[in-house]
Parts: sequence; structure tokens; C-alpha cells
Amino acid sequence: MKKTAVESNAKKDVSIVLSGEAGQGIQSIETILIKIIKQSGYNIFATKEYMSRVRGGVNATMLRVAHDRAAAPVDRTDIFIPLEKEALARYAYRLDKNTIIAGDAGLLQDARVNDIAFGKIAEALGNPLFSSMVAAGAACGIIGIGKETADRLIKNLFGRKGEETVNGNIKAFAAGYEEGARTALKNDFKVRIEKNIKIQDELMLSGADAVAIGAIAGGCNAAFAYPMTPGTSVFTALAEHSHKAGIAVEQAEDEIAAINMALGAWYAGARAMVSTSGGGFDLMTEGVSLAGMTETPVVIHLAQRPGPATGYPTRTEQGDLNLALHAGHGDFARVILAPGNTLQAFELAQKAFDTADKYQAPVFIMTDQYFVDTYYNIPEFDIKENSKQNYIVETDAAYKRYALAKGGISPRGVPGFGTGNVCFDSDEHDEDGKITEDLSGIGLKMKEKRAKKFALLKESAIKPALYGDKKYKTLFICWGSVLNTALEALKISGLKGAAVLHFTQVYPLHKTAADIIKKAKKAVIIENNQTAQFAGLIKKETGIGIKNKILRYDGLAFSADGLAKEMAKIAAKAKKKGGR
Amino acid sequence: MKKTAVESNAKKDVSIVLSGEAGQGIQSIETILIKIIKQSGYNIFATKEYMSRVRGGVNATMLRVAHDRAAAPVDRTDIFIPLEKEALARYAYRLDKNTIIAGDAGLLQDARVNDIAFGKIAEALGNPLFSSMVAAGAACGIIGIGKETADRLIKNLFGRKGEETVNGNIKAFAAGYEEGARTALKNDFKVRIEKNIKIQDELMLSGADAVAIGAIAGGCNAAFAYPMTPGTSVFTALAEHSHKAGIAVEQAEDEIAAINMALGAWYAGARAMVSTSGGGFDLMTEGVSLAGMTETPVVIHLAQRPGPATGYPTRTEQGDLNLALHAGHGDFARVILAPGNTLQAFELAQKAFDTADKYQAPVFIMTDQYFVDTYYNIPEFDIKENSKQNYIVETDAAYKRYALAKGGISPRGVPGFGTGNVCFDSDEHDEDGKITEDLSGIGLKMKEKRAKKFALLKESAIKPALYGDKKYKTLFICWGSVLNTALEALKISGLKGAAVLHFTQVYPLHKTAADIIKKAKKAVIIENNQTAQFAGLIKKETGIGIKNKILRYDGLAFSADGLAKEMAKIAAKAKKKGGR
Amino acid sequence: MGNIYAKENVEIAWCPGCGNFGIRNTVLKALEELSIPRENLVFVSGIGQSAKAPQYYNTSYFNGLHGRALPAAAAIKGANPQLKVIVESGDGDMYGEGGNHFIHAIRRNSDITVIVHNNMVYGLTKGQASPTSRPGFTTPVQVDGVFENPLNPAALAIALDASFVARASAGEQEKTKEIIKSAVNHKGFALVDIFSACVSFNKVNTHKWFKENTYIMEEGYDPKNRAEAFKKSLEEGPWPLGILYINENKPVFEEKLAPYLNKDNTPLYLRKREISAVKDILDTKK
Amino acid sequence: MGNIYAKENVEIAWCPGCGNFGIRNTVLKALEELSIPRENLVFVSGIGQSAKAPQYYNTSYFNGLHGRALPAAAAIKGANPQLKVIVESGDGDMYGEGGNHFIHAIRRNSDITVIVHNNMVYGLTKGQASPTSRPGFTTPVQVDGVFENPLNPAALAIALDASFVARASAGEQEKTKEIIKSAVNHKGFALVDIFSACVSFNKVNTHKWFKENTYIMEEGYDPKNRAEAFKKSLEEGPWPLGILYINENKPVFEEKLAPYLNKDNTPLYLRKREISAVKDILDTKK
Ligand SMILES: Cc1ncc(C[n+]2csc(CCOP(=O)(O)OP(=O)(O)O)c2C)c(N)n1
Ligand SMILES: Cc1ncc(C[n+]2csc(CCOP(=O)(O)OP(=O)(O)O)c2C)c(N)n1
Ligand code: SF4
Ligand code: SF4
Ligand SMILES: [Mg+2]
Ligand SMILES: [Mg+2]
Repeated sequence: MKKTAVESNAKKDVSIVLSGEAGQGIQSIETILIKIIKQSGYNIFATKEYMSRVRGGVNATMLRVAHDRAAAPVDRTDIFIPLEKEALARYAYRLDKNTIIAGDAGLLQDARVNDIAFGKIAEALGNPLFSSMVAAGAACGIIGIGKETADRLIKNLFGRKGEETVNGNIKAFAAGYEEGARTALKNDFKVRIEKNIKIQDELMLSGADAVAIGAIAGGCNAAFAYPMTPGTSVFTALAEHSHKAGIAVEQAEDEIAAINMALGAWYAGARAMVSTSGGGFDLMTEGVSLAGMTETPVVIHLAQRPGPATGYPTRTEQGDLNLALHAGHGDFARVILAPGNTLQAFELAQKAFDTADKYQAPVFIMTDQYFVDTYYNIPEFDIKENSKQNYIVETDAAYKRYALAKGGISPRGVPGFGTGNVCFDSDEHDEDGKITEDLSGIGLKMKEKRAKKFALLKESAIKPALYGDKKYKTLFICWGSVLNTALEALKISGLKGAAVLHFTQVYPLHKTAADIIKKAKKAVIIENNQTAQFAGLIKKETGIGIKNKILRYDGLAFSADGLAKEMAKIAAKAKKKGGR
Repeated sequence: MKKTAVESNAKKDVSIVLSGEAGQGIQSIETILIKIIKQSGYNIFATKEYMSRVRGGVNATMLRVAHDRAAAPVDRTDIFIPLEKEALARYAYRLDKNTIIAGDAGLLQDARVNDIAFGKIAEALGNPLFSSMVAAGAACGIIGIGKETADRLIKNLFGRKGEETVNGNIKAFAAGYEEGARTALKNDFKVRIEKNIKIQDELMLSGADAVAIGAIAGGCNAAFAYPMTPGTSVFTALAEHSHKAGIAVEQAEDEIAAINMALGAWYAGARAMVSTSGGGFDLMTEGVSLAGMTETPVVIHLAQRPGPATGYPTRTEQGDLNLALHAGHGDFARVILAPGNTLQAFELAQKAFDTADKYQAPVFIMTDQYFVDTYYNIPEFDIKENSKQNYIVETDAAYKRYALAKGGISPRGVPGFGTGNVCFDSDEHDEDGKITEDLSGIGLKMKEKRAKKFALLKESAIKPALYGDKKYKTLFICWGSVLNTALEALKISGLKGAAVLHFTQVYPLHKTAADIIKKAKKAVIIENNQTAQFAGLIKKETGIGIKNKILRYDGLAFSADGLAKEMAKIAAKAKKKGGR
Repeated sequence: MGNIYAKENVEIAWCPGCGNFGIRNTVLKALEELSIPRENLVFVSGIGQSAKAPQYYNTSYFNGLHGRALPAAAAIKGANPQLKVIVESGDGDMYGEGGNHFIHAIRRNSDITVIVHNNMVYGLTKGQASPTSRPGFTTPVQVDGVFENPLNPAALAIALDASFVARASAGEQEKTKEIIKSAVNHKGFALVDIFSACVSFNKVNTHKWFKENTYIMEEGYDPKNRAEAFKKSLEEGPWPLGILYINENKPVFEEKLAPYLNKDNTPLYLRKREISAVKDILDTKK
Repeated sequence: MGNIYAKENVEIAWCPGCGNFGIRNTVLKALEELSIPRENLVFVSGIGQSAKAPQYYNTSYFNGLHGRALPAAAAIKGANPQLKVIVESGDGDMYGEGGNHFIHAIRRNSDITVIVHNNMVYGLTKGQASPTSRPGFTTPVQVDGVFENPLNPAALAIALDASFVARASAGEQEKTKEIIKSAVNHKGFALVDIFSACVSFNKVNTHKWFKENTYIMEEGYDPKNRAEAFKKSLEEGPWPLGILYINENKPVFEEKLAPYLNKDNTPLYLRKREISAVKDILDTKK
């Protein structure tokens, strides 16, 4: 830390927080800023936290512009742009003496504010609607970025609205920029981030985009959902692309309908997915059990938010793992995937369809509000096609849907493809899909056939990824959306002999998991929930109890700097207690 | 075993299996037999297994008449009374050379049959409807029981149907009895069970009766359900007693309605319960989460049957433990009780209401088809009244439903009792029950207040009961309905240094559980499911992995003699492997 | 002095201009004129913008799950028939997620009032189609526009022989207040479907649009004829506002529950549990 | 030779005398006369005695969860519009547990036929009241008898502007067969509610009772007038049997799905996944 300060006082990593009421324009400032920053050739990351209301309240968007890719929230706020007084109070904990607070001093009534009155400047330029552009200009001005690209971009963005709008916005940006630059100078705020022009062509994917487009790559051609934050955004993305990708999209009357539609669609040969959140998923659990009994593939995107019940509809938590693990009565196998970054989200969503189809089992993709709403630039990547379009067989008259096939997977036909009957049965059944009560005969064989999937899916599980010191003594274990934050936190913490073990597949656990964990002198679980649900799963599956826990459950995601402190603290405690 | 045979060849424990199509009269034979046997002063046990259809198929009822209370199924069949040919095939595995098979030889076409043509005898007496009575008489005749009480009982049973019916039935019983006695003689089948006239006054409670009447003792005054086997029978019993016990009973349009009704009723001051099975319970999971968030008491009777999906609607399994443990999104506390016998069912059902009310948490009573459908005589027992009628407080203007009370339980008011507002809120809320987004303030405090229940409920957990050798080396662990069977099996097995550890509360586990298990050289789990769900819970909670498993998952309950063999086998294996 | 049923010092989370404000005012006025004892009043709702309404009243409330207000309401009334129970929720909540309860609550006929804020959109989840959205309505999910027939709540309720069916509009506060008062005074299930503008997500069915596409029914209309009421309920251009249908001859749910069959409507929580009843029942099991 | 749609060597688990047998025969005859390609036929059902019907046909079937046949059926048709999809289930399944799907499936208007065995009771679970049970019907749960208004499926469907609504009776096989054929030929959601006697658990609404309380509608009846059809559907003493209502002007669900907007109804499983489409979409995210 000291070292860096000596080298230069110019920042290579700037965080900007915009805050204001819903509907007050944060969204448009964000949109413009992101475009300008990325098109100017800088890494950009954006995440938001918002209240469950359409107007009013206090929301915030955090942006990071960084030399190295930074893809996690930080508490440290270099630039704070409050659009209303309440924002200052709500986010007081994020501000320190180094934070540049820029905004309308008259409105904000706070001595720390660097006065840039976005609204008044816009009005002076003839249109109060320009104020978002003034604010975007100011942010750019403070970090000294984007001046050269702004005009062109504004033309692209507003071209169809006519010259007046374009020119007004160009002027608004320039005015804001100037004020921003002045503010930076006044505060001796220096930024030196190298431009990398390739970033212009990188992808900006939110977690929701990545899941949805990954699903399309996996052959998703049917999507059913009932709106529920934060599950909706994946559904909306699929609807948006429905023409291009040929997706049958239907908003169901409720979540029960959605999952039963998905099963009907798979039965008839489609590759369907549902997207929901905890409360909606509760209603799907009987359908999950139906998938288990009928060996019907299905892909479930479960975007978590804090529960129980309605909880915080627009906040984040990793609190539904236990539910996903055990939803649906009776015993049957399933797979639970949990991407840690947008590329993984794309790849896992794609893979989910193949896994579901191949093993005829429900496959979950678990994300959360933080994950689906967060986005940042990533390089273009190769799309690996699944080797098969699908696993459907043509049937003949002798076809039996639940044939006692060796290996445990009965070939799956679909109605209308071949001459056989494809009989899907929710009761215990014989090979033909006919109800049976031959308890110790075919009934038992069916139970045992289905149980083989536990082993099959375990064998094909994805290995957890180890980041950091391969000779780790301290191992930080996490799953899903925590990845980027944990990695940055580890770096910030400067801990030696430490590593992060991240699971993109949380169930079944890969067979090496226990050994990797046991190798650590000290294992620490990091989860965005109250009871360390994943630690519970690890204990249940491996017998290893993880006593050291870093849990956050106030509805927000971890911040990299906040988490770094917790990591350091828990590592220090280790030394005192256990010695080394 | 040998020793007994030397002492006497007269049986002290007789098992009778009646089998035939649904609707063919097994039920009425059973009813008559039970009445006569009990009223004659003998212990009687009855359990049934039946197909999911109203007519046809092959069902069976097993009765046991025993000197010592016998309250578990056995494979050994002393007397087999098939009413149709298929019964002989389906239950072939239950028959051995000692089994007396009695029935219509012409119909059954099997050399082993002792010909007693119930139908023809009845017809000869002038009414084919008498045939059930002939069969009952025959069964009594074979074991030499009930002759002296039959006439009086038949008068009681059929009195209102007129003298002709009474006399016909008396004759039918006598005719059957005579044939039965002859058959016994011919087969040298001897029974010596001492009469105990006190048994006449004992209670005959099915598991369903015990849960329902226990609930009434617990103050249940509202019941909501959607019909689902085997949950329905508890609901039906509550409806039956609704006038006497003042219960508001409503058949809901679906299970979602049922649980939300129950929560509404508790909110308004009632003590409500729902009764369902796995598939129906799946639909209730969001409601369970609502109970967790709103700290609303609720009692859930979950009667298990084999899943997934529709599975075997009329069969038994203990396959929904994982579901009950984790149903509902988010983190919140709950209690899961699982009675092992009818007395426990009564007491736990009663207690469930008190616990739910006191801790403002969902309390589950988990049974299964075997348990609810099984009944046997038990001595009358004292009813221990709960000390409190309820835990409701009168409110005043300052009342806050979710006050941050010390100890973690906010006093619960109900609307209309006092002047305060009682505000129930599904969102994260403040003390008043108002929506909040004060994440790190009251929001976090509410989460932490609710989390205190985990500890409170753990402290008040019921200790598992140890049966058998207190200095056990081998410990057989089970939960819920397996109790009686495990106890009898242990006895049959003759194993030394062995004990049964039975959990009537499966969650939270009592704090002594780990130590009790660890004391065993070898622990063996006995569960009526495929994946040893309770063993999974024990591992998750205590870290103790139980490798030895006796699992049954063909849709039937364990039999005492069958289980005894498995116990012996697994104990023997222990010796070989681990040495001693 | 303010309205005693209004919660004070509460920030209302609706968008400025939202139709919900008008409905809230109307409900408050109706309550005042009805002068129902405040302590005996319970509002029940699901989840949605409209479903937040109870949070802004100075009464007890049960703010439950999305779509699940009605079963809770029936049971609250069943547990304590002395309470006045008013359900207030949105069109998505009531006719979408809660559709099955809506049907069966009408059949059950609890003595409750059901006020639906019908803004023809899912407001809280940011603008997807609701069951009452009009054909052609495009949203981020319904990218090609709604094609389904919108659900007509009044027609549906009449088909189910609901005991009281009315349609109102947030803009017509005076008329709506009278309707709400009649509904609350009516014994049995009373539906009041109220058109309401979502200014943020429904740019088609605006305040102006509702004004232009509704009319207040003439005085002489007889709401007792089911077939005529059905016909009336189908009128759509413009929609009639008023009490469309009344059937007073339906048995009321809570009166049919065992504890109240003898006309004693003491709430369940005030009744003592008698262990003697348990003993009597056990005695039948000998 | 036997009916090719009938499954052979299957034991039928219904009680002797059950109305379901008559319905099964009628369905088989209708299929034969319609001569639908057997391989393209899919029966969809929930759980119940009636819902076992597909198990006794020689066709593909989707025997799903209690109450959940309709969403599955809509999606099956949506995944492959070339299939003929027929739903067959019970009154409890369709109007009780499945009530919400029933309402919304009517709105959705998939081109499917929905045959409901309406025996006014829950048969499989041994005789509780169903939504169509008549007032006064006593059961082990409804110990004081049903007091609610029974649900009138036809009236409900007409209120929702269903595209085809018919009522039939298991005892009137000839008429029922004709109705089923019309329903299957009708493009859009077609409801055929068929009275059927449960001989084991409904001792009130017997074969005889249905015979005495129904009549076949005269030839001249015009099913195109919604208000008239509604009136007709309310007639209860006796009930009219026949096609009560037809609305042919409703858009059909699957035709409105993106993959079929261009009139190409190739099933989804026969369409190749194009990675180029994914690339195009990703390109918009730069
Ligand atoms: C089980 C479940 N599914 C979905 C949601 C998400 N959700 C909350 S409100 C709402 C719809 C709101 O629409 P409406 O009832 O019309 O109320 P409005 O906001 O328009 O007043 C939805 C889908 C939820 N909370 N719970
Ligand atoms: C979720 C769920 N709830 C309840 C049941 C139990 N159940 C099975 S069939 C049935 C009702 C049957 O009635 P109906 O649909 O009228 O069919 P019927 O047997 O009369 O033909 C019920 C309640 C179930 N299988 N699943
Ligand atoms: S989003 Fe619509 S319904 Fe919700 S408060 Fe705003 S205007 Fe009202
Ligand atoms: S119980 Fe009723 S519906 Fe079921 S098969 Fe028997 S007669 Fe038919
Ligand atoms: Mg709405
Ligand atoms: Mg039925």
C-alpha cells in the first residue's frame, strides 16, 4: 500500500457512486457513462443496489474504471455523485475524507460538496433533460476520460432525435466535463489509467444477459416464467431475443404453470427453461419432483434474493441453496450450477441444457440479484458448440420410455418422432410408463435405475477452481457470485499462503472437494447468507465442518475491500488460536 | 427360538393376513374381527397395505393377536385368508409350510388351501352378505378366540338392522367358527394367549386418530386441507370431531390455500393445522417461508408416501425429511416431530400447538401411510394439559408486533384483542410490521432476532429415547414410525449389547444426540427411504457419518422379523470387519 | 383532524400520480363514513404496488404472499367473525397468481370485501402484462403485444354467482366511495374492481383513457338479474361503473363452520379448550 | 379388429359401473371416426380416477401432476404444433387444484381439446366434495353437507369467452361422441365437460340422476351468442347437453409464439440450433 503511494499518487482504479431516487436519472447517467468509458478504451464495471419501488427511495449505482479488470464492488468511494440529500445520509458509511463529492451544493446542503449543479447547467443550456449528460460529463471530467469520444458517441445515441438534441447534449457533456476537470484539479485528484483500444470491442454482459444468451447457445427454444425479481431479467432477455433465436416465450399465470409448461415442452422435444426467485421457486417444487420421477430434463434459473417470504425483493442473498438442494418430495438426482462471473454464466447456462438432456434430470443455474444486475466488459470468447443438438431418439413400435437401459439412462423419445408411444408417468411406473404397483418387482427396479443418476452426475461434476497460492495454508471457500469479489479481496488483503476455492458446481460436489479442503490448515467459508448453507452441504457430503465463517446477510453483496478486512481478521485469529 | 419350541408348541402370537380386492369385504372382516378380539380381552394390532384404486386390485390387512403387545408388522403369516386367487400369488412370499391358508378351495384352486367357502356358507344361511361374518368366524375359530363374546357384539353391531340380520350374522359367525376350529385341529394349530379383560377398555387408536385427537387436546380449533392420501385421514378425523371440539374445518381449493388459511387463522387467534402429503406439501413451501418471516405459528401434519411426484399414492415411505427440513426459501427456524407410536402421536400433536405458539414457528408432525393407517390397543392415558391456553397478549396503542424483545420472542397480539394494530408483514419489516429497507439497521436486527429461534428451539428439543442395552456396542438409529418395529426386531434378533435410539424430534436434534451415537462401536441407521435422509441430517449436524444402513424403499413398512434378520446380518458383518 | 384510519408519518412508496393514491383516499373516506371500530378492522393483501395499501392505514393488517390474500382473509374471518375484513390487492395478485383463490373465495362467500386495484399491468415488477391487460399491449416480455382476451373480472364473478360484484374507477372517487360502502355493508363476498392508472408502466390505460372509456350507470339498473348483469358486465365501449350484480341468498362461509353453527360468534381465541371434549372423543375409541 | 387407439392387455382400475368406462368408449369411437394419425396424438392428464384414462389408450401420454394438465398441454402444443393434444381429467383436477390454469388456459386459447369427467366428487381420494358437488352433499369431510354454490364450468368458460364450450353426459354416448368430434376439429381451446357417475362415492348424482336431469338441446340452438349461451349454461333443471358456445375469432396460442410467426410449424426439436444467432446477439452487446 505504502509502496504504491510512494510510486505515484495517481489512481489506477477509480470507483464512482451515483445515488438518487428511483426515476431520477441514475439509470441514464449510468448508461451514458458506461458507453463513453468503454468506447474510450477503459475497463468498466457497474453494479446497482435499489429499493423495491418504482419512484423515490434511494438507489445507487457503483461504477469502477480500472487499469486492471476490476469486477467487484468496493466500499471505497472515490467519487460520489448524489442527486438528492437523502443519498448523502444513506451512503455516509461509504464516504471518507478522500471522497470527491460532486453535486448541486444548494440542494445537498453539505460542506463537503463540490458544487456542480447539473440541473441548473442543463437549464442554462435550454433543457433540464440534459442534466444526466451534465452529470456524466462531470464524472468523466473528474477522472479525465472520454472527452475525445463523447461527441461521436452522443451523435450515435441521440442522432435520431435530431440535431438540436445532439448539439444540446454535446454541450451539456462539455460543460459537465469542464466542471469535473476543475473539481479534480482543485482536489488534486489524479488518475492514470492506460487506454486499451481493444476494450471498445469487448462484450458488456450483465449476469442476466450471460445466462440468457448462454441458454440460447445451449439450444434453449422455450421459456416460461411468472415475473419475479430478480429472475425476470433473464426471462426478459429471452423474450428480447425470441425472434432471432426462435424461442417460444410465454408468461405463465403462476410459477406452477411455468414449471409444468417447461416439462411439457421438454417432453415434446423442446429445450425449455424457467426463471424465478425463491418464493416463485417454492411453488415449482412439486414440478421439480415430477421431473425427477419422469426423468424429464429441465433447466431452472433460480435468482436468489433475501427471504424468507417477500423479504427484500430487490436485494441480494445466497439463501436458497438448501431449498434448491432439497426441493421436491422423494429422492431423485439433480445438478446445481452457480456461475462466478459472466463468462462462466454463459458457459454453464449452455452446458446446463446438455447436462439436463443427457442425464434427464433437473439442472439448476443459481444466481442472485447482485449477479444478474452486474455487468462489465469481457473479451470476446469462443463459443464451444455442444457435440449434440439433442439426445432424442426416434421411436418404433417396441419403444419403452423407461427401458431398464444399462448405465441407467433410458433413451428418450418424443411424441410424433417415430411410431412408438412416449408415455410420461408421474406415478411409479413400468418400462412402458404404465402405472405399476409391482412393489418389489419393476417398481423397485425403477427406483434403483433413477438412483443411478446420483453416481452418474457425481462423476460428471465440475471440479472446483483453486485461485491463489497452490500451497495454501488458509483456504477461502465460496460459491456462485462471490468469486470476483473474493479474488480481489484476497489480493487486497495481501495474505500469504492463502487461496480461494470456488465452486461453480455446488451439487453434486466434485469428488476431489474434500481432499482440497483437508489440505488447508484453516478453511474459511464465505457466503452471502446467514447460516452458511454451503458449509452445511460440505459437512453433509464430506463430514468436514468449517468453523470459520465470513457471512453477509444484510441484503447487499460483499465488497472487495470490506471482505479483504474480514479475511485478514480471520486469518490473524487463526494465528493466535491454532498457531502455525 | 428352539427353547420356545420345546416349551410348548402353542403360539402366543398369531398373525392373520386377510387379502382380496378393494371393495371385496376385507374391511368389514377386519372391523368385526378387531371388535371381537379386543372385546374378548386380547391384544390386537392391525395394519393394511392397499393399492391406489377403489375396487379391484389386491389389498391386504394384517392382524396380530398376541399375549404381549405386538405392534409391528411381521412377514411370518400364521393364518392367510385370501378372498381371491390373485392374493395367493401376490403374497406368496409371506407364506411358508406352517401357514394355514383358509378360503374357498374351489375359487382359489390351490392344494394348500383349507376349504372354508365363506360365500357358499353365507348363501346357505340365506344371504351372501353374511360371508364377511363367516370369514371372521373362521379366523376366530382357527385361533380359538371370541366365541363367548361374538353373540353379544353382533347384537350391538347389527341391532338396529333388525333381528333377522342379527340372527343371520350370529349363525354365520358360528358356522365360520366351527370350520375354523376344525381347520385348526386338522393342522394341529395351537394357540395359547391369556385373556386380559382390561384390554376391553383400552383405546383403539390409529395413527391418524392419535394425531387428530392429540391436536384437539393441543387446542386445535381450525383445520384446513386439500385431500391427499395419506394426509386426509387426520383431516377427516378432525372434521368428524368438529362439532364436539368446536373446530372450523374447511376443504381448501388447493394446498396453497390451505397453508395460507392456517396462517390467517393463527394470525386471528385460532390454533390451526394443515394435513397433507409430500406433493401437496411442496405447494405449501412458500407458506412455510411466510410463517418463518412473519413469526406466525403453524402446525403441519405431513404424512409421507413414496415419491417423487405421484409415486405410490397409498404406500409408505419416510422420504420427505429433507423436504420438510428445507422447505421454504431463506433462513428460518422450525421444529420437526415424528411420533413412533400412537401415544407419542397424541402427545406430540398436543405439544406441537404449544411449541408453535410459544416460539412462533412452524412445527411439523411427520408420519407416513403405514403409521396413520395402523392401529392397536393401548391403555388409557392421562392427558397432560398444556399450562397455557395460548400465548396471546392483549395489545395497547403502543403495541409492536415485532418488538425486539429480549430472548427473541416478540409478544404476539391478535387483531380485535386490545387497541393496538397487529401488523403481519411478509416483507422485511420494522418492529411495527412496516416494510423496511433499512438494511444494516432494523433489517439486520430482525434477521438476528428471528435467528435466535434456532438456539431456543435447539434448547427445547426432545431427547432421543434409548431402548435396550444401556451399555450398547451396536446402536440402531431410527426415527418416526419405525420405532415399534425396530424394538420388536431387536428382541427377535436376540442381539447382545445392542440398543435402539429413536428420535421423536428429528429437528433440531437434541444436544446429546452426537454423544449418544459416538458411544456406540457401531451405529446403524434404519430408515424407510432410499437415501438415508436422517443419516444425512445427523452427519450435517454432528459430522458423524453412519455407514451402516438398513433401508427399505419398496413402498412397504419394515416387518419386525425381516428387520431382525437385517440387524443380525449387519451386526455380524461388523464383527468380521471391525473385529471386536 | 385527520382521518383516524390513515397512518401518519409514513412515506408512501407509490409514484407521484399513481391511481393508487385516489383509491387510498376513497377507502379512507368510506371507512370514516362507515365509522367501523378501528380495532376490529383488518386489511389483507398480497404483494404488488396496490398490495402495499394496508401499510398506509392505521389498522391491523395481514400483508401476505403474492396472490394469497383471499385464503388468509377467509380464515381470519373464520377465526374471528367479529372482525371486519377488507382485502386490497392488484389485478396480477388477484386474477393472475391468485386466480384459483379468487374463483373459490367467491364460492365460499366469506363476509369480506375485496378491492382490486386494476391497472391492467404488473406495476411492482416493472411492467409486464397482467390478466387484464388489453390486446396489443407491448412490454419487455410481451414483445409482440398481448394477444389473449383480457380477463373480465366482473363477468367471471357473475358467472360464479358472486354475491356482490361492482366495477369502479379510481378517478370517480365519489361513486367509488359509495360502492365501497355498499360492498362493506353487504353480507357476503363483495368484489369491487377499480380501474386505476399506472403512470409508470401503462402508457395506454391512463387516467384520461379510463375517464373516456367508462360511464357511471344510470340509477334504475337492477343488479339482481344474473343473466342481465352478465350482459352488462360484457359492455366494454365504454365500461359501465357501478354495482353490477347482487345475490343476497347465499350462505356465508363462517356461519357454516362448526364453532358458529349455534349462532355464537365468539372468536376462537376466546373459547376455552375443554379437555373433557378430548376425553369424550377418546371414549368413542374403545 | 379392435379400436387401434385402445390399449390392449391392460387392466382398467375403475370400479365396475363407473361412468368413466362410457367416456372412454366414446373417446375411442370419436378417435376412430376422426382417424387422427395415432403417432401424432398425445393425451395429457393430471391425477384422479378420470386422469388415469390416458393409461388405457394406445397413444403417447403425459400423465402429470394433480391439477397441472393444462400448462403441460399448452407447452406440448407449443413445442410441436403438429401434435393433436387432448386433455382428459377430473372435475377436482381441472376446477379445484387446477382452477387457475383452467382460467388462463381458456384465455391462452391453445388448440387443444379438454375433456373433463365431471362426477361431482373426488373419486380417487375416496369421496370428498369437488367444486361441482351439489349443495347438501355430505362426505367424511363435508360432515354438514356442501353449502357452497357449485361451480358451473360452462358458465365460467363462457364468461372467459372460451372458444368452444360444450356439456355432455357419459350416458349419452352418441351425442357425446359428436360433441367430442366437433371439439377436436375445432381450432382453439375446446372444453367438453362430461357428467359421469361415480358409483362408489357419489350416491346422489347417479347414472339415473344424470339421465333424469339432463336433456339434449334442440337442433336450432345458435352457439355464437355469448350472452344467450351464458343464460343457457345457467339452466339447471334439467341441464342442456350440447355445444353451448363457440367463438371462432380468437387468436390461437401457438401461432403467436415467435418460432411460428412465419407460419412454419416445424416442431422445435427438428430445428437446428444456429450458433450464428448467438454470435449476432452477442454482437449487440459490445
Ligand atoms: C410467488 C411470487 N411470484 C412473483 C412475485 C413477484 N411479484 C410481486 S408483485 C407482482 C405483480 C404485481 O402486479 P399487480 O398485482 O397487478 O400489482 P401492481 O403492482 O400492479 O399494483 C409480482 C409478479 C412474488 N412476489 N411472489
Ligand atoms: C398436489 C396434490 N394434491 C392432492 C392430491 C390427491 N388427489 C389425487 S386425485 C384427487 C382428486 C380426484 O378428484 P377428481 O379430479 O374429480 O377425479 P376423480 O377421481 O373424481 O375422477 C386428489 C385430491 C394429489 N395427488 N396431488
Ligand atoms: S409503478 Fe405504477 S402502480 Fe406502481 S406506484 Fe408507480 S404508477 Fe403506481
Ligand atoms: S371411485 Fe368413482 S370415479 Fe373412481 S373408478 Fe370408482 S366409480 Fe369411478
Ligand atoms: Mg396491477
Ligand atoms: Mg371427480
